[in-house]
Amino acid sequence: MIGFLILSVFIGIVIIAFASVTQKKLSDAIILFMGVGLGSVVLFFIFKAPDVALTEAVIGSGISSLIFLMALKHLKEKA
Amino acid sequence: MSSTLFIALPLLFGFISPLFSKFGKNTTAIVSTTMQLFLFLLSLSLLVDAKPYVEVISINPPLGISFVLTKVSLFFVTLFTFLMLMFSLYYMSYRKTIPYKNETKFFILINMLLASAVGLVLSSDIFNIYVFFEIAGISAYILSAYKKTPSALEAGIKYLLTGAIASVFLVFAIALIYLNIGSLNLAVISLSFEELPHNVKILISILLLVGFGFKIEIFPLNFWVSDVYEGSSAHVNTLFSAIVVKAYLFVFFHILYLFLPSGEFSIFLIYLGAISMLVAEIVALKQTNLKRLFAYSSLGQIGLIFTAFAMQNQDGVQGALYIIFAHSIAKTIIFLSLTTIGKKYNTYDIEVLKKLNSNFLKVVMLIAMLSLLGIPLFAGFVGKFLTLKTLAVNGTFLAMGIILLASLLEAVYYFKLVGFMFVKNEVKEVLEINKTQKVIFASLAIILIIVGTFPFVVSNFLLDSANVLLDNHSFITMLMH
Amino acid sequence: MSLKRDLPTSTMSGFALSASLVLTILNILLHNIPNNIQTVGDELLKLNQTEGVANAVTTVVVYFRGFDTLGEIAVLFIASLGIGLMLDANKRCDIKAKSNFMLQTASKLLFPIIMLFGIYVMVYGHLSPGGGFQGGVIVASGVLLLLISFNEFELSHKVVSMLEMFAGASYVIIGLIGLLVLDKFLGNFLPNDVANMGMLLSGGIIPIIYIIVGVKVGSEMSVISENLIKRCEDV
Amino acid sequence: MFEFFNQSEVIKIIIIVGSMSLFLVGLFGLLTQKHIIKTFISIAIMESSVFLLFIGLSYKQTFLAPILADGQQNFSQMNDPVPQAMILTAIVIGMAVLALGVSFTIEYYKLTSKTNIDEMTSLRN
Repeated sequence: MIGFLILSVFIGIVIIAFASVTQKKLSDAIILFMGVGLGSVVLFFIFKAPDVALTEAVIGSGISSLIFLMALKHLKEKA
Repeated sequence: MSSTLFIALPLLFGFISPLFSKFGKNTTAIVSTTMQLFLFLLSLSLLVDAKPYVEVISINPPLGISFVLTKVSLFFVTLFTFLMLMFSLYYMSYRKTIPYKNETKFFILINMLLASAVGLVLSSDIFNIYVFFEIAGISAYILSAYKKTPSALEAGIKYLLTGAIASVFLVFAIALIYLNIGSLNLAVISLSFEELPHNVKILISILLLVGFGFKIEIFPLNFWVSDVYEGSSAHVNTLFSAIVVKAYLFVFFHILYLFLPSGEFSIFLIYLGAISMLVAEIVALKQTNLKRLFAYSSLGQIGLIFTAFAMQNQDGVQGALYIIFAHSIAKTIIFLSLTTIGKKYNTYDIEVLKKLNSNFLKVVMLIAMLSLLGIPLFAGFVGKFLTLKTLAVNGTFLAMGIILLASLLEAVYYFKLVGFMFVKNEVKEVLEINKTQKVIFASLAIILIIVGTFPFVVSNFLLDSANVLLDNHSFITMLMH
Repeated sequence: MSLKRDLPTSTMSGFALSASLVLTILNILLHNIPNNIQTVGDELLKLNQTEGVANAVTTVVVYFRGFDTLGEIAVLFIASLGIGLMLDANKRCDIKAKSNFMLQTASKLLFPIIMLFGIYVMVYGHLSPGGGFQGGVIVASGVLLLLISFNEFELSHKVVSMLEMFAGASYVIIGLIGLLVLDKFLGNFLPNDVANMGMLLSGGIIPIIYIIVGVKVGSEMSVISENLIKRCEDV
Repeated sequence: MFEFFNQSEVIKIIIIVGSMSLFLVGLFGLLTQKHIIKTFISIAIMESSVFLLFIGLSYKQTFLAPILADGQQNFSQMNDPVPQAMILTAIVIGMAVLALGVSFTIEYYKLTSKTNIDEMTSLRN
């Protein structure tokens, strides 16, 4: 079961990542990027690395995406 | 005395810097320069009685992180602290007229740069090297964007993007190393790296080459360098050219010698260096911006150093250390005098040299340029001569030819610059240079002449250093004991 | 020279280039799958039995590879300094739009809980998953919530910079004390009673350092968030 | 059918192929996307693919997480803590660099109204 779970999460995050980098709209791209982070959190948890999972959750997908979103706010102001 | 101080003290300085503003405007500058003076004297005192020494962090190697102080790392530490001290002193004289707005931050950044350069040289753990790689990178990005003009920010963004890509590849390489060997200590990796499957070995080597290649500015990964040099301020370029690149170059070849002592890719790297020198010198010919021109000149010299290191034998490494020494000092002179010139005339166009009216600066810059060219009686000559001689002994005449051709091209644009400087000009306005700056320039120029005229002052030390760098056995026994 | 002018930029050639590169790597990796070898981690786990704390990752991060963490703190410190420099503090202005009542009430309720959780993660970092980095960022996210919901909320810069300074300096000073006492930078000079492993007060300097890291990360991240939010358009 | 996926060799192949596909996506984005923020996202995706590869390949199915749970006494049969510690460090560093890059981008945009990498040409001659 665990192998199949890993496979499906991987397929999911690869698709989300592809959608994220090819997305025209920046805000969508950032939200999808958060999805990649969340998928990685699941994988890290399956790989018995709870510390890394927690770090990825709060830093990799949490704060990083927030920083991108805050940047978006500034970039749009003048557009 | 402890080698950790070279890293711990600048970090401590950075962390407690908010405290300094309470004691007046100049405190940060004074404390920073005093600390750099202390570190320089410390490295000199270690130089007097140079014994190889392993500094342990937390737990004993090969399990934990450790710093290895050998002759060759001491050479780099002394060079870096000396140049940083000279830079700080120059900056102290310069800031009287135009102080930076956020000066405390500037001092923190240059000290972090010093700490990370020293850390790169001393560390014996590959992941620790990655951390210092990032510290040096991140302080360099901020320094290059420091002015916050569009071009400075553009330079910063380009620098940061390439640096971030480089670090991805470096982490990849480190991950593969750990997965295949099970250790991060350079000595342990060195023992079993050559026994890895051939393909894995090549993959890791290429990933390391790409990861470090961006930072050591080797062709074709150096497309960003000239932009960064042009966008950043001239005095910051001193640090990039004299300290940061040299630290990366050292750590790259340190790792290469440890991992591949048999010199498997030696011939490939020799040509890579020679070609990047040639390309850089060709592009340099048509540059009209002084900062950009000297950026390409730096790239050329780095190609030469790369070739010399890549030969992986005693004479080659000794030559490389000579060139590093001469180039760092000469480029410090050049970029610091460019700062003085740029401050006065507010342009870095090549024509500004015609207006230059200061015999002192002209002579000092001439000495630096002649040394960069490798004219006899100047420090650059010994290194270039040794490198070319070793190439001839090795039988790689094609590489030797490429380097000679590149040197010829180098001579063309340097003599163009010299012509501009010594053309008869009608400018009455004299460029005033204050005393501190005069002392700094003069002492650096005198070092170049002394080392060039009497190479035996340093040749024994550099020969020993080269032997230490190539001697894997003693490095491994030191860490494994 | 533009960063990408010399590289193929059309979608197809970009895909072909990256695919060929990755396929080569993939080919090599699949033919040489790293098998489970004896690693330095196994020895560190053994050592952890006598010198570490219940969370082996924490021991490795804070103690066995403590210098990496010091460097990491330095990276965060420099990054926050750079962001502060870029998004200049003098150019602040108030956000015109007022956040709605629901958000304000909810953040008032949530803020203490987030803080408590962050501090818990920080303090229990040596016993359970988590630690200074995660806890610090959670605390900072609480501050971020306040920054978003209340326009008038401002960090006290004096307090934050004092916290930063105290945390960073004490990390280095603990390291230097270790150097003086044990001749090892960052050596564990406090008694580490391994019999008590799993208790809150165990592990010598390890939990102390992780809390310091948490304070440092929390204050740095709060400053970064504040800079990014409060920076407004130039007038 | 699911048992097939549970063999450790198969899991390793899944991890290698999956993370390399993620790496490919990141590299593809890096080469084709022009917006600076998009480039940063691509780099972040590449980074996390490397992290997944590293943690995934150092993971042993039958072993435990390297944390002492209730009732456990010794640190045997545990997954390697060193890769986890390294990745923890690398994640934080990567985030710091990206945050700095974002702040550069914001300032650059305020001054020039440009976010496209190909338009960053003021330093070219």
